[in-house]
Order: sequence, then structure tokens, then C-alpha cells
Amino acid sequence: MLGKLLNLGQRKSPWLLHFDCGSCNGCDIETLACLTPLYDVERFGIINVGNPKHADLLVVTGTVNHRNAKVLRKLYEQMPEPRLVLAVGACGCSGGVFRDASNVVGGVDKVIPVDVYVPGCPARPEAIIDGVVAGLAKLGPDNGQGGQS
Amino acid sequence: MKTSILPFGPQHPVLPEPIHLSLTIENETVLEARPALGYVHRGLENLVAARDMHQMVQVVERVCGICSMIHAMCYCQALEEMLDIQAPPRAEYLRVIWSELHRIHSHLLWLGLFADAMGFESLFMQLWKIRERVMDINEATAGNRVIVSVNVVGGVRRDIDEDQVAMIEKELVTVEREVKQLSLTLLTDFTVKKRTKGKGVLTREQALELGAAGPTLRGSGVAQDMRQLGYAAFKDLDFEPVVETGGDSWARAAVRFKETLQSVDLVRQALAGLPQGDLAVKAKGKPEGEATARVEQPRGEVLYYIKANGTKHLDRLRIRTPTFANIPPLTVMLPGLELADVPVVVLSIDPCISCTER
Amino acid sequence: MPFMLPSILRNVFSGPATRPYPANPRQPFADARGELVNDPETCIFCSICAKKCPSQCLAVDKELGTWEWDPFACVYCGVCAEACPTKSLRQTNVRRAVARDKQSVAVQGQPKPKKSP
Amino acid sequence: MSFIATPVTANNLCKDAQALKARGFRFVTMTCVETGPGEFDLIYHFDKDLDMVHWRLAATDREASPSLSTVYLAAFLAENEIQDQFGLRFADLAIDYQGKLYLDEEAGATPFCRFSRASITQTDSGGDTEGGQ
Repeated sequence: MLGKLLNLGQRKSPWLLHFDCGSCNGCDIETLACLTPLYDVERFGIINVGNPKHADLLVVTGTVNHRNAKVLRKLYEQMPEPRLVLAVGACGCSGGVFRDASNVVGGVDKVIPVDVYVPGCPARPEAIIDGVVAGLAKLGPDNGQGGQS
Repeated sequence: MKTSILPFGPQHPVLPEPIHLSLTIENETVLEARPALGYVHRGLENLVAARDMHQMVQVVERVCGICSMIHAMCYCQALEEMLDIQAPPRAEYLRVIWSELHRIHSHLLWLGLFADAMGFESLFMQLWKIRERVMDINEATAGNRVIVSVNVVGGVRRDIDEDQVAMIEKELVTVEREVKQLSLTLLTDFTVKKRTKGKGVLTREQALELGAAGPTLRGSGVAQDMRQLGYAAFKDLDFEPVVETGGDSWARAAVRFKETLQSVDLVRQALAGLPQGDLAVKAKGKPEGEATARVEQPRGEVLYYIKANGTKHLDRLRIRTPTFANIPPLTVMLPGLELADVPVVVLSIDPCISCTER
Repeated sequence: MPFMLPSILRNVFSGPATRPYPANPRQPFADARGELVNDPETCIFCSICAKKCPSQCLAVDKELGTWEWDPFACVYCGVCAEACPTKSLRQTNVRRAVARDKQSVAVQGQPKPKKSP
Repeated sequence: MSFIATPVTANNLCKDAQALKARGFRFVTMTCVETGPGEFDLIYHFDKDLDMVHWRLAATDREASPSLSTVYLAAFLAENEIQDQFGLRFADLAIDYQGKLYLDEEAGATPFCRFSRASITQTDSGGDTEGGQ
């Protein structure tokens, strides 16, 4: 019963933690733009939090390098289960244009499991909202069919 | 009194980007600040070995997503100088238009983040609402909101037609009006003044000695702006650098605020004088030798150094970004501050960490 | 704060600024940079697009007649579409959808017969 | 506008820089270019009222180069970056990150050198600041 309630709460009001993992800022400002009046994700109950312990959803932008991989893993481990990871932008998905650069490990999925990939360079705010919705479908009762692909 | 070391970042709610500062504090006062970087380092200067010089345009655009177009413009100017070609006049005017649109959206973004760092949430939302109009212009004219990808070596890739000119002019009227409405709030509000006046002071001498750039330099009373060099179409436009003498956070904010309105004016001038003609000249030949190019970004001067060896792959590409120059001044600004002022002062140099580390 | 009052009042009485995104999505701009579409009928598998791609996210095989695009490494710059000699490769203004797993887009066409000199 | 870099020597660098600073020049940045195995050019960029002056200093990875951070403090960041990326060393660096400004151990040393320097770093006995433990 309580589990169901928590699950419902999580789906209806996911709290997200944004971590810039070495992005060019393009996707970061688009993630921030989601919070501003024009897109206003707070109307869906999505709140941007600074503490990984409060977060349900980790939004990662940018490529992973050796130094921030440790930070990323730590943030992921500090988040309570069930947790979702959104890789935003070409860099977060695969390393994008920087795949061959010297200090790039690759996409976010090289370090932590990723639930939803949001393509684009940078990903548009609409795409990020879509990504959150697709991720939440994974938590819900229709697990496995929801979301776009 | 014992001192303690407080880690600030890399994941901090006020910072959109990861930078780590080790703050040595006594009570609430900062004694020393030592930055630790490397969380965004990609090593993209090294990509010149894997990508040819035309592909690098798209790579340098992604040095920083906020001033992407200006990075690419600087890179193209350096290569154009080396190949001894001249972008057509229409391309130069279009470059000015897009680069100034970038400056408007970057400054509005920064002013918003600055307000957010002070806890002035409604101002943040208001500024970002205005900024979306500029993003719409970018998307309508160049196809992408943030990274517009309009430059090629020798000119630009996209054109602006008559309808789009009208659309830009219409939107800019609204942007200008709405920004002006916020001028009293931003520059004279009690809360804002309390949090910024006299905080993080950088004197003119310190600014010059530590090699500060952009609004950080101009906020300390030095009238230096790379647009005075007259690159692209700036030589034909009426332009005067914005200078403030306070050297504190407030002065830097005031410089950026005034530059926003100045950029609106520059876009208008460029639209009015937009000549007809080709968009790009063909970039023939392989570059050889060395060249530098400098342009003014929203955050300050950016310097590109290029060494080419006569093949389509460059030998060395070095990007000196404005925040790279503004981090040493930060180590001077922070000591003596209250801990609560640290985020505001760190933001006052408009740090772009992905630029710094590339 | 008093200086913000006019803006606040204006915001209260004007309509909402928020775009009703999922309910009523806005039409993309005509020139927006969206996903790539390649027409297997007209593609000659010359691999100019793959050579030009700054992100190296295209793979073309002339022998097998395949064109493969990795939308998760693509930076949507549109250089490939501009370089396409037959205009078979186009950039639409529709944004690429999000996905649960990474899959590339492949186009299978007729492998062109070898040129006889 | 062609690119002219005046050659300077390691001994005179700081003295010349003092003179330049007295004339009101601002330090812009420095660039390291690899010219051959273990051979580097350090290019210093200065600026005064939009006019630029470039200096070129030949450096090797076998001996430490003089640090400009004693004259222009702002040079410390650029010099640390070069230590990271090219494995050069600077004597009397104001704030020394020991080649760990950007890179962690896993990244390996000197990623910007095209000529492999792994063997040089290992055999180098001169108190290598790369800290390649």
C-alpha cells in the first residue's frame, strides 16, 4: 500500500537532480530553460533539487571524463532506489562530437546505467520533457510499453 | 581562531557547471580560495588530429554552448586570414547579427543566474522569459536554439530573408522594452545593491595585472573591447565600449546589463545596413603557418592561435577563453568576503567552465 | 522589490507565458534542424556525407548499398545534407524522439553497379 | 596582419617580461606547440590597447622552463595546463597543480603530444612532476 503510494508520488512529482558532466552548456541551459516560465516543468510537479538524496531522476548532460566519472558515480550511488537516469544530448548519449577527444571516456552509459536517451545537440527543452515522461513510464504500472521510442 | 577548509562544488545548486573551490575560512570570512578544475575537461584542442579544418568549425562551436557562434566566428576568421580570403560583406553583417543575438541571450541568461544566486527568483524567471524571445529568433533564422552552427570558413551557411528581418526587429522591440522595464530592479533595488555593491572588488590595476577580460575588465574601468578591432562588420557600426568604474559585482552586472541594450542596438544597425550579395566564398587551398584571431565574447576576449602545416589537418589549435583569464582575478576577489557572498561573486565573473577547460 | 511591481502586475493580467507543451505542441520553425531522412531511391552511396560529418556519425557502404546514421552521436548541424550531391539526404524540421535504447537508423538501397570506365 | 613572434631566451624571459609589464602590457595567454620529439615552442601573447606582442621561447621536456607566474601571476593557469598536456615543467610556479589541473591518473600523461612520450616519462630521472606513480 505504502509502496504503491510512494510509486504514485514519484510518478506524479519526480524530483530531478541535474549534473553537468562536461557538457558545453548547451544542454545545461536547455535543462534550466525547462524550469523557466516558457516551459515550466513545475506544473508537472517536477522540482529541481540540489541534493542527490532527495532526487528520483538524474539528468546528466555532457561527456564523461575520468575526473567527473567519480563524481557522477557518487551522485548515482547516493540517490535512493528506484532511480532513473536521463542522458541528455549527443554528448550524454554517446560522447557526440567529442568522442575522439583525449580526455573523454564516452557517454554516460559507460559509467552508470541509463534509462532514457535524449538525442539532439543541444536537446531542446521539449525533448527533455519528453525524456522525463518516457522515464517515468518505466516506473509506472504500464512498465515496458509507455514512452516513445 | 582556527581556520578550516570548506569544499565548494563541484555539484552545487547555485552552479550550473562543476567547478570546485577550496575555501580556507576563518569564522565566516574567506581567507584563501583555490580553484580546482578538470570536471569538464575534454581535450578538444587535440581533436585537430582527428577532424579536418572544416569539421573543426562544428567542434569549436561546442567549446561553449552559450557563445558557440562567436567561437566559430573567431576560428573562421583565423583560418580566413591564413588562407587569405575575405568573407563577403553580407556574411560579415550576418555574423554580427548572430553574434550580438548570442550576446543578448548570454547576458540575459547570466543576469538571470545572478539574480538566482542572490535568491531573487522572480527576477530570474522574468529575465529568462525575455531570453526565450532571442532563442526563438535563433531558431527561426538559424534552425537551432542554442548552437546555431551558421559559420563556415569563408562566410556563413544560412541567410536571413525579409520576413525574418521583420520578425527580428519586432521581437527586439519587445526584448528592449522588457529589459528596460527591469533596469530599476537590476541596478537600484535595495536587495541587489546590498548583495553586490562593494563585494568582490577588483581594482583597475589588479584587473590589468591579472589579465582580466571582458565585462570583468570593463567593470574595473578599462575601456577595452575586442569589437573595437573592427572585425566582421563592426568597423562599419557605431560602437562604444561600456565601462563602469566600481570594480565590484554590481559594476560587472551593470556592464552586462548595458551591453544587452547596446547589442540590441547593434543588431538593429546591422539589419539596417545589411548588404546584398553572396553568403560565402570558397575556401580553397590548405593553410600553412601561424595565425591568431581575437573577438569579443559575452564573457570577454577570446584568442585563437592556429598553426597549420599545409594539410587539411591543423597542427595546433589553442583557444584562450575569457573565463580562463578571469579565474586568476577570482583568487583576488574572494579573500575577505563573507561565505554567503561567495556564490554571487563567483558568478559575477560569468564563469563558463566548459570554455575554461575545453 | 517595489521596482518589480509593474512587471508583476503585467504578468498577472496578461495571459500565461507558458507554452502548453505536451498538450498543444508548437509547430517547429520551417528552418529548424531536426532529424535526417535519406531516400534509398536517390541515394548513390557516395559517402560524401560520411566524410563531411563533424561527428563521424554516418557510415556508408557503397558495395552493400547501406547508409547508417547514429542519431545519438549526431550533432544535427546539417553539413551532410548540404553536401549531398543528389539531395537525397535531407534534414527535416522534426525533432528526433527520445528513446529507451540506442539504435542507429539504417537505410538499405540498391547497391550501385560498379562504374565501367 | 601576419603572425610575428620575437624569440626570447630562458634567462632573459622574466627580465624582459618585467620591462614589458612596466610599459603597461597585459598578459593574455601562452601557447605550447610541439615541434619535435621532446622539443616545444612556448609562445607568450601580450596585449596593450589592442596591440599584441608575441614571444617565442624554445623549451624541452628535459629541463624546467622559467615560470612567468613570478612576473604575471595570471600565467600560472596556462603553465599548469601545459604541464598537464605536454609534460613540461616550470620552475618556481606560483600555484603548482603538479600536472593534475585537468587530468586524473587514468587519463595518462601528456595527451597533447603527438610523439609518444611514455618512454621518456618513465626513464626521466629528473624529479618528474608528472607524478606517474
